[in-house]
Amino acid sequence: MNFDLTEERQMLQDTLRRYLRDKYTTSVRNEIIDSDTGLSDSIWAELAELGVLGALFTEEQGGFGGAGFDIAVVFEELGRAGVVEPVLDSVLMGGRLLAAAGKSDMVEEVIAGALHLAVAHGEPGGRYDLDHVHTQADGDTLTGRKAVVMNAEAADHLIVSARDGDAIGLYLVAQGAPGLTIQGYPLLAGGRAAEVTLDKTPATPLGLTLADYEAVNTLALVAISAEALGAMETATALTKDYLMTRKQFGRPIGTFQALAHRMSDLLIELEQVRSAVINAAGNLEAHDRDLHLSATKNLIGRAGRLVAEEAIQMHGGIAMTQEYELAHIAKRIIMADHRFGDTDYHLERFIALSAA
Amino acid sequence: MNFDLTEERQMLQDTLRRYLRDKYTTSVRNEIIDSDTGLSDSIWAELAELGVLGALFTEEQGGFGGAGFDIAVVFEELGRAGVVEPVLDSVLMGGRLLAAAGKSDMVEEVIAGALHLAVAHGEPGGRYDLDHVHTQADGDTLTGRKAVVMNAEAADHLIVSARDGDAIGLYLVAQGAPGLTIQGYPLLAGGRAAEVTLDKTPATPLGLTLADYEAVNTLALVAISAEALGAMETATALTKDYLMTRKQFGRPIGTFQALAHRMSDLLIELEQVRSAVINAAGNLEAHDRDLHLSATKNLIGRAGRLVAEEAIQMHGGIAMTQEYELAHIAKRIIMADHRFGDTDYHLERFIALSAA
Amino acid sequence: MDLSYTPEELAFQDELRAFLRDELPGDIADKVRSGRELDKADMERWHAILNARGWLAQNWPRAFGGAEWSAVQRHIYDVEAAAAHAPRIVPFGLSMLGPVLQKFGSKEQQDHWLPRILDGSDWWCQGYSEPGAGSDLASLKTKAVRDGDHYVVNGQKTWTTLGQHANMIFCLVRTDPDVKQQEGISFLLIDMDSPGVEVRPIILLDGSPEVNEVWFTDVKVPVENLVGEENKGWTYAKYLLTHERTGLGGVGSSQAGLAAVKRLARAENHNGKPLIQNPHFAARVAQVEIDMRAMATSNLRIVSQAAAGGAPGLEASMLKVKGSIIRQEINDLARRAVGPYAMPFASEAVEGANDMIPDRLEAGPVAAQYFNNRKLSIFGGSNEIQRGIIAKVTMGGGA
Amino acid sequence: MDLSYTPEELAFQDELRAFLRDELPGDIADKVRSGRELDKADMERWHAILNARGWLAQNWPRAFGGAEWSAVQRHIYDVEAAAAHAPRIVPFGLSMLGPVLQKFGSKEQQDHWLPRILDGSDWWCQGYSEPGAGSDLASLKTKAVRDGDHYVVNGQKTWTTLGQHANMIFCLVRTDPDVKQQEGISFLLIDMDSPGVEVRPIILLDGSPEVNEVWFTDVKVPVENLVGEENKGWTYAKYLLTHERTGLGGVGSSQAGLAAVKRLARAENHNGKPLIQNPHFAARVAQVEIDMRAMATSNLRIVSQAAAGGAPGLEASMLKVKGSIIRQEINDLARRAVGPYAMPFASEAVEGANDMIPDRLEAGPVAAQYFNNRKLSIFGGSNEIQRGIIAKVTMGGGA
Repeated sequence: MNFDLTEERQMLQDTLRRYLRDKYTTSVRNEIIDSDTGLSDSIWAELAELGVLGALFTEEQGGFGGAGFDIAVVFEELGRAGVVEPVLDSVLMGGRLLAAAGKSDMVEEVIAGALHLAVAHGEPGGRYDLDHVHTQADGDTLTGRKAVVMNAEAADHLIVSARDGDAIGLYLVAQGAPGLTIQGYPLLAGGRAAEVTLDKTPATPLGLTLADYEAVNTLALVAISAEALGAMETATALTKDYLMTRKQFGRPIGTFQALAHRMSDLLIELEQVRSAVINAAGNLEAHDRDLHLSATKNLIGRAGRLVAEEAIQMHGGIAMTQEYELAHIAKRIIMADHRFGDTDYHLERFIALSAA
Repeated sequence: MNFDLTEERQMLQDTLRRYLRDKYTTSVRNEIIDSDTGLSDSIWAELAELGVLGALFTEEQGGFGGAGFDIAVVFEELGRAGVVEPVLDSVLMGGRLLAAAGKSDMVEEVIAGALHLAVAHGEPGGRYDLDHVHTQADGDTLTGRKAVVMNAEAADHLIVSARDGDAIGLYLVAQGAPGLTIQGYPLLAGGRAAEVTLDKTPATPLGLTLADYEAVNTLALVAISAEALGAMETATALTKDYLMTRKQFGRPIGTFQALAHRMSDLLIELEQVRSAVINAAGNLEAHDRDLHLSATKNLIGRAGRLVAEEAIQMHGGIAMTQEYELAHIAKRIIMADHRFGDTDYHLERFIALSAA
Repeated sequence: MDLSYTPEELAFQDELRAFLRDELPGDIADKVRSGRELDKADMERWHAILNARGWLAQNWPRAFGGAEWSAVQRHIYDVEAAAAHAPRIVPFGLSMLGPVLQKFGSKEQQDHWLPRILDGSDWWCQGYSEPGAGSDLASLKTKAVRDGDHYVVNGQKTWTTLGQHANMIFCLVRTDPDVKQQEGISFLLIDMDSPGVEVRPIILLDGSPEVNEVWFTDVKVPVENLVGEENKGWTYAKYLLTHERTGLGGVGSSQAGLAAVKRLARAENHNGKPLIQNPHFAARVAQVEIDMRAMATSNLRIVSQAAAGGAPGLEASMLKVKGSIIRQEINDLARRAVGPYAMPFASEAVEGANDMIPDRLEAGPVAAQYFNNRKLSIFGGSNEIQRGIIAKVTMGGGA
Repeated sequence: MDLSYTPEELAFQDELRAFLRDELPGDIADKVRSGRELDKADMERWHAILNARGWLAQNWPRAFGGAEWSAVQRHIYDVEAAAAHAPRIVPFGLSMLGPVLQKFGSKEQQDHWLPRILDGSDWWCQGYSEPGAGSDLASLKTKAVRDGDHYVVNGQKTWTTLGQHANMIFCLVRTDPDVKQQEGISFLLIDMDSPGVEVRPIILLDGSPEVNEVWFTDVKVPVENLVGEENKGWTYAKYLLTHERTGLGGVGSSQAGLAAVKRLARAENHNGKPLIQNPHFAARVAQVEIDMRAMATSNLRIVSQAAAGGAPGLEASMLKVKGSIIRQEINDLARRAVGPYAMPFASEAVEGANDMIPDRLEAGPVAAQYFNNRKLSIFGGSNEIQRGIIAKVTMGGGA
């Protein structure tokens, strides 16, 4: 056993943290959130340049990382800074699916920041179930509806799951293809998604199955968990600072026992979350991988709610205002529960896998 | 709507509270707990004399109460004082079953404190399920095993449930009857129970069915809930006193914010419990009676655990010692969860009844 | 004790249900049900309908044009109105200022202001909180200096709910800076159209423009707008707070919210079954419902006690804490219920997009409400303040 | 990072499992599994078996006869020993006094006392807490006055775990009453057979005679029993506390406890199915298991950090709090699992009765353990003390 980051990952973490601290300020982010596209092209280009996108791929795939801990390091930092750019969906999920399909040219473009992707899998009424796919593949066209598709508007291509008879396969659909309708909307925690309808829309089979999607979904679980960890680090740090700065009766409110003890509880939960993310990232190759992933996501759902709610509560009114950093971070934490299965979904899965 | 106690109940409450405060001190109780019988005959006689036992029966049955709020008033006070005498099992359950069977002579004796009963219904492996009865009735004898039968050793008669074909009926078995074995043991929270085996033991049918048992079980739910409320009142009062008395750094520890706020949370839960007991006692005749009872027992299970654990924790070491009043009271609170269905049992029942 | 309604109370309930069925405008109820924002006209319309029936000022004495309902009647209204998706009555004039004027205002003030609250001539807002003062009203800094027949007011109020709609504000102002903190405070009625009053919106974390900052720069206020005596404002404020707290359990709103959660969870499917049948989700729903049932009884007990003249300070604080926790838990269940559809940012601005998302529209902006309702445990005396009060009242000292 | 065991670690695990299978006496394991009380001879027997293998003093340097295991090795032992129902190693001599003597004791003290810990000649107990001092060691009052070649000790210690078995006690005593609280304290080794030492049992709420009061009346202690320098005892105590806290997460004990809960819940039936399949019970089990898995990783991280020379003060406090909560939650699950059979008072005294209750015997005294283990968050620095430490370290000030 060994709990140290490799030198490369340590460097990646330092670089990314410094970059985001300097460039991705609250006001910059608020402008991005309010913009029509919901993302910044220049930030995107710089993330590519810093090697952040490449770190999400193996050397074989044209990157220089791609393991669980590479993903964890990147997303923890993105989470810490409350980054709204769709690295998770466009690069990690989209890119790794294309890599699995052997589309190395496109992967190269993704890593260079030159190609945007969207993964259109979930459908209305499907909640978090991975096999709820009613979109139909008929020869080389798709017909159906996809729900809350992240980054659909900005994507050059959509990777769409569809059913051909009993089999679920993945298909590539170009932006602007006939019969493709994208109705976009902003998200509560920043960024944009869309309802996507396909009506006999031309599509290219990627030769991938639901199992390939599931494999990438496990990476996404590590990513969203690490992102939530990063956001919780910021939430606790902001709260700690606030308690040490804000005074009542002439002393910092953090010296009042009730708040001090509740702050301690948040820090304890943060340690738990940190360990949970390590368990997820470090067990991607283990035989009981899914058990670890569900354990992690469940714990993060519970701890995340506690941290977000307590951070707001201990701040008081200021945290209720949109312009304050914590407001955004708290929304990122809570909304992470709505991706790739929520607290109860993973509790059930953990129970089922434990019994198996 | 009206939330005032009637004058009679107010008097009953005052009398019983005063009596127990004066007579049922910690040291008296500890002696009772350590005694071979686990109960005090003189206390029992005085409870009868004060009319406490009679208050659990309707006028028709030879008492002068018997409604939900009569039961609640009595058991709240017994709970407050941590009384270990088996009023619930011997008088309320046993007596009301005999009343339902029309055995008015015996009921009279019960009210007078002259007759002890035990209700032998639960069986090993049956947990809280009411219809888990494997004891067999064969003609006028019973054969089977009953689990954790309260007051079995002291009882003059046992009321035993048994199965005759598909029907479950109740039978009267005399103490000392042939084939009756009573293996007694003390209980963690005071009092005694026993494992009871019947081997072709002579028994008299009472003409009562499982439905009659269930009816008395609803009264028992009100009683145990009120008892837990009373115990929680004592637990919070002891904790409040301790926090106001015990000093650190020259001031009462209750003035430290963390403990003050946690104390407030206990008082809030106590209000909830008080209301829950009112809901149970006041809805015994309502069409959704069982929904109310399960709601109450579930809430009491959750609040009881919080109150017992927090009361001990806020006291610190002293509460860990057997001789301190809170130790006994905390045990009574937690052990109430193990009677007539625990927190989860009633959660499930509430869900089932809500869906119905 | 008797938990059942009397025949009179049952008749009242019937009457109320009929009224809500016949008189509550469908478009307003739809907005409330789906969690969309009500505009000023919606709220004024509903107030006018209630006022026409004499049911707007439910806790006011009949002498002032009120309905003078009993505690149980108000409870019944609370539950029935919420179940019918009626808007909440805007409390500032009716529940807050009204009782203060009735108890401490002059005859002239009562005659002038009370009818204007009822007929909607004035929209009141509350000027209590100040930046940096948190829930600690005694440390407020907004100054009013007497100058002939008027006061000159300078300072800033914050967290002023719905201040953007108001033409009048009742304020706590400091009229004597030299005395102990809680003394030297006065209760002043200020016309928001006066020169020097500026309202700036604060956008809350869910994007809603619900609260405001109100700035006062040399604002002239006629002395006849002083309520009661100068420097006695703290007494009136305390009276108001006690009054305001009655019913803070939010029983009606919790019940309606829980019913909405159940509707959502019946419509959602998980593993081929309605979500409401999922044992984990059902357990969450059941536990909060059980807590709510007890809290509702506490609420009734406390309200009847208050009606009988008891001082509900302690119990009101308990109710506020428990009530806010329950409502927030219900909000949390609602966001869980809708799954990934909790993520879209639903607001008037994206109504067009919402039309694309039928499931989402049914859901309403549940995640936004979840965040917005974090305020329940922060504004109006945070739960920490309430716990401090409970500790202080029961143990003395403790804070 | 790498979460998998190395081949060497796996080999160690195999070796350990074989040892436990072959050497752990069945009667002792049975007692541990069923939660019955171990007597002194049981514990001494197990110590001797471990010592024969050289595995008793796991964290001691080899120079002192220790096993000098790595953090991961100690973790593996913790888990395997608990799973095999081995008794806990009594910590007072081995984990507490040993390291202090090794760091601060004289050569003579090391040569004399350390071998006696290993071979079981001495049973040590700890004399820290005093009545009224709570977890606040700095305010202790037991006095030691130098008188020629010995100290005269007067005072009282309390919560002395297993003191009834001990022949030696290490004590913090006040040797200089005139200096600041934490100075003027010395670390003294006292023979419990000395005249003037009296041990009185404290019965805990579950009926167990586990802790004691120890009274000192004019007890003469030779000066050579002073560890390190006079008035520097506080430094040694802090060192010991840090050492003591390592591994306080109680991972092995939690894992074994959870396994026991699962066994019980598989045997119990509810609605015709094993209780473990009940979704509500399963959810409780799953959540605590998930928390435990994260805590186990925290434990390893912190232990390896400590091994690498990091100071684990803050993290040890976090671990103690979380570890105690998890273990208490497991105890709570156990009492729920057995249903009505949680009620009997199971102890040696009623062993006869227990034989009548087969289900109960399998269950062990789970409710008694539930109550007994409330101590985990109280003794050894309460969770409140730990939270204060965490706040102080991270925010400064706060307590």
